Amino acid sequence: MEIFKADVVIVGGGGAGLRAAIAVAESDPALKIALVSKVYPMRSHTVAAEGGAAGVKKPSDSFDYHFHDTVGGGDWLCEQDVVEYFVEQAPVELTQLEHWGCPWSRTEDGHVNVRAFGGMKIERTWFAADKSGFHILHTLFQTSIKYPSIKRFDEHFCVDLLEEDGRCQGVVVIEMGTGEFSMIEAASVIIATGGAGRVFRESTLGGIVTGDGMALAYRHGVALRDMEFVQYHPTCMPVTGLLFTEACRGEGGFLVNKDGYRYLQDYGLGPLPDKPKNKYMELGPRDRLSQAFFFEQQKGRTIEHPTLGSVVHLDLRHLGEAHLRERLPLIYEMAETFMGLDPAKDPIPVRPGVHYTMGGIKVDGNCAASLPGLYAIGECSSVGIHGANRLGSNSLTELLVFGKVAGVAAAKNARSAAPGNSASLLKQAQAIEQRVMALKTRTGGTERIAGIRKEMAQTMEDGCGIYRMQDTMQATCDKLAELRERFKNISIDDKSSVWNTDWLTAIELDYQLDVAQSMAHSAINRKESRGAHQRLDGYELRDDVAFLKHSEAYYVAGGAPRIVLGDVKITKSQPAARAYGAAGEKADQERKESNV
Amino acid sequence: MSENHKIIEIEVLRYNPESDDEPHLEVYKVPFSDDMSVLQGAQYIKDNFDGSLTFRWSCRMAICGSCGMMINGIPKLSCETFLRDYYPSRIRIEAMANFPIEKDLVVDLSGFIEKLESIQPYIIAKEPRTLEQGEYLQTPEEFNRYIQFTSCINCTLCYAACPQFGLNPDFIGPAAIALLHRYNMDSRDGAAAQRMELVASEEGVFNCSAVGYCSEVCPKHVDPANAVNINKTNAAKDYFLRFLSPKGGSK
Amino acid sequence: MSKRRPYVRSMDGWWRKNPFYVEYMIHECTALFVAAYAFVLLVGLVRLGQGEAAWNGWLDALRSPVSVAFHVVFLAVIAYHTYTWFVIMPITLPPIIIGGKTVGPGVITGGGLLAAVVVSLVMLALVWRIV
Amino acid sequence: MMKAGLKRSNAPIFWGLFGAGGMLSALFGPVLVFITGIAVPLGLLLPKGAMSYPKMQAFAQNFIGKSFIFAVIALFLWFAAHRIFHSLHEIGIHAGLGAKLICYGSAFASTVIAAYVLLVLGF
Repeated sequence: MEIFKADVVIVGGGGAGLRAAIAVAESDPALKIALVSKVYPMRSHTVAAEGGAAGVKKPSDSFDYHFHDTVGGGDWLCEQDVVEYFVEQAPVELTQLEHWGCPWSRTEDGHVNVRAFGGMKIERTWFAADKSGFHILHTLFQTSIKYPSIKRFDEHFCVDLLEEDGRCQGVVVIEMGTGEFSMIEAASVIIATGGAGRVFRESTLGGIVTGDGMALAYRHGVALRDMEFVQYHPTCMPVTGLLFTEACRGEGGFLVNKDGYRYLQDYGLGPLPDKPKNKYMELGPRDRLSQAFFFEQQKGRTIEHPTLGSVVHLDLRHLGEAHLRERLPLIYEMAETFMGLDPAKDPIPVRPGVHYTMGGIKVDGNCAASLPGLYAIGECSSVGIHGANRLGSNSLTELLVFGKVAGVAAAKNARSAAPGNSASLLKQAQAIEQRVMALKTRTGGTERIAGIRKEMAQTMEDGCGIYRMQDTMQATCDKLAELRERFKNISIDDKSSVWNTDWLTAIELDYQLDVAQSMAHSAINRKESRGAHQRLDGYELRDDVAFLKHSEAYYVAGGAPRIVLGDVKITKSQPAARAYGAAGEKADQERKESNV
Repeated sequence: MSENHKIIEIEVLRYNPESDDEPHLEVYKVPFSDDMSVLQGAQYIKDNFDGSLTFRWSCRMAICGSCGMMINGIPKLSCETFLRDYYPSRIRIEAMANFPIEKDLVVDLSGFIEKLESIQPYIIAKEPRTLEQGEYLQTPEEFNRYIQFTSCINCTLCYAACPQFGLNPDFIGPAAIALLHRYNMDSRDGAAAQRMELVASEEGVFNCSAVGYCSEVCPKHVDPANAVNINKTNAAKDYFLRFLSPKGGSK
Repeated sequence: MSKRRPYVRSMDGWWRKNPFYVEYMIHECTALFVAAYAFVLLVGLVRLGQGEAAWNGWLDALRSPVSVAFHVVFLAVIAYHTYTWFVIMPITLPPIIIGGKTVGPGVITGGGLLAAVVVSLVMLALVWRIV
Repeated sequence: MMKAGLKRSNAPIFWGLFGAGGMLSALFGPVLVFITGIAVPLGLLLPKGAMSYPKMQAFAQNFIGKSFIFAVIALFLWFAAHRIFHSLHEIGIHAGLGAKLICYGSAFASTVIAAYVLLVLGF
């Protein structure tokens, strides 16, 4: 087995991982960094983010506004001290990215431009047309090439963490091109593997979004926090789930039902303003919009399409072709290529699809997990800024702000840590290799990977969708337990070493089943409705007395996870009614008056 | 997906380095619906017929750049190419041309990545600025000068379209040069002269004979051929001007 | 030991595999005809240098049916070269910005072809006037 | 990081001649072929004697005429030599130095001959 000695190893080469790698390299050029990614870093799913990144920019905006939008948007399940740090660092990090070459869209006078986004009081979303994630990722990847201390392990797949003396000391990876194992020793391990939305059926996510890092930490006793909060993005392409960015609405798009009626005004997001108004109608938060779709469908007011199923229309026609081509070029192309329609002439059929996992590996404000030496950042982590519902354009900023925080913290830890015992770590790594190889070499299995994956995705959709009920969630928990059992009988067609994606897909499925269980069990345990977790079985209201708490799922080998409730850090925003539209404005007013 | 499936024949160039001496074709009969991409066709084969079929993919929306392949001999992203456009004929998919095949549809991209790294694809500031000073200003003209060349998704279809790269694998090639040009044209950057050494080298732009197919197949309309040819002019100027002025051109 | 064994495909006959390449090779081949025509002119120049009789001999040779037939072929092929040269030109030129707008590829190709037509007419007019 | 040991290509010389010749032949090629190879020999369109010895001698002795003749012959050939050399490489004939010598050598020889004759013809 090859051994590579690093100071910091980062698992995941998306936006968060790259930002962390650069932070380590800048904070101490003498530290050796190993950046492990199962795809070439610029393929990471950050690439698909469209709308933009939030950071206070306009003089009329303030950190306080961004703070309140975020905490209220998260239905008060945010770590408020962390959010305070986040909103202050956001503009710094976004400017840093500008210095590194990110082609942010600009105003005529040459400054960076900002656009409106759902749930935000003032326009503060920095954007690069509708390819913001793409540009952020490529800028970070290309900038990372500048630092000789970053050694990339591209197309390497992480199979386990090394833990000894009560601290995390490295990882074991497979080189996908050869099927060979390597051990990477490091005093600090940062997990930045992204979300887990692929455990659902219809999602906006790429095939790589399988929750690998979450499962790795989880199996080492680290809690997965707030996993029941899974965001449905309201405007996705039916069947494929591909994303039509929230910027479509930020730019002024409408959502209409089969009668051409802007139905959001019936769901506490009205009344209909004369012109687009922040936090009104289509500029409401994602959870509310997806929930409104659900009820429209119940009322029979969605459009029933023969092949696409139930949809509503995203209408961009009034924005005109020129504006659409400039601000939403990717959306324009996607509508043309994938759906064969012209958004300047036809409304786009859309429906909600799984988009984001608010929860993740529980970490503190320094991105440190409960296992010393282990850090987590980005979508795989739960640092506490999203709460029960993430506001659009907070996640891209998150990976920059906390990528840097984790990089600096991991560097500091690596400098002070005692050297590990290489010989015993190697022994551990060899045991891991044997275990993982056994999955490939075993014979006689009858369960197809695709079969189990499909059943998992379907049961998650059934039990943990936009609205949830006790009996369907229970059925999902039971089904997942069954699938866990059936996974032991998996069959792998490909026995070869070079580029064995059949084997890697099976390992991913194993990760996914763990993560799915943490989601379903956290969900069934939360007997209230909050943010993206909405119930229709007697728990329709938020219950701050019992559930102004984080859910923490702990791994139990061979069984269902153990769910524990943890405290929420509240600094300056006490829970209040979460209101948008005119009701929201009124609530804001009242809050101001009571503060005076 | 609707239930009344049509069946399309997908012919796949298979190669397993551990058992095959050379690649061979295999045909699969795949039920499909009109919304299915070629990528989904390949996924269907992997899920249902042969789990060992190997290909790269991720985002499914033509932005991650993973899923390029030759589709009936033309370099395309398989996620945005649809089976319905080939039916009822048989469709053939092969690994991207001009690259060594690792396994089935997966090619060796390490050479491309090295090239990407070699062009110094980052801002080397003309006038360094601190974060406190805020952002650099860029007028719409300055912005428009480079923005097109930022759209490259590194899918390498342009390399699969470039016979000069096929004939000389050392050629820096279209995407890397387009990215180099992107940084040269950025008003924040001041390192065009440093990058000229590579542009003007024997691995540089003069390998290009203006076939132009790279720009034809580019799914993001980057027009790499234009970037390469503009740099030929720049390199030629640099070549002759260095005799005139001690500062003109690089060493 | 790694079991990688990357397979490198042969480039033999690559230009036959795609209509785009076939066209490319055809327009590359126009160079043969340009060269041939330049040699005809070179011979003419040498003959001119050798005096009037030699020159008239060259003119006579040009009048042979074989020569005329060759030149008809040259004309067609070199005209095709002209066409392809200007079709490629948009990718070879730096962006031309007039009045804040980038000139489109169609305009560049069209402009080039128009220039060739104008040059041809001027040349004919000049020869006409010489007489 | 920039690669070490890069060797500067001397292609700009040949590429420059190629570009100039390509442009000249695209603009003037067809009409010249028509005049010298079709119209004059067949007596079409153009009056008789358009290329009579005295006229051509005068043309070749005139500085502009001389330059034009030289440019056409030399640049057409450098253009063609460059393309043909590349095409040989493309179809898999990597004769290397040999092919280079034949292609560029004949262009060079022709250039010298043309220059010599034009000088001998006097001013």
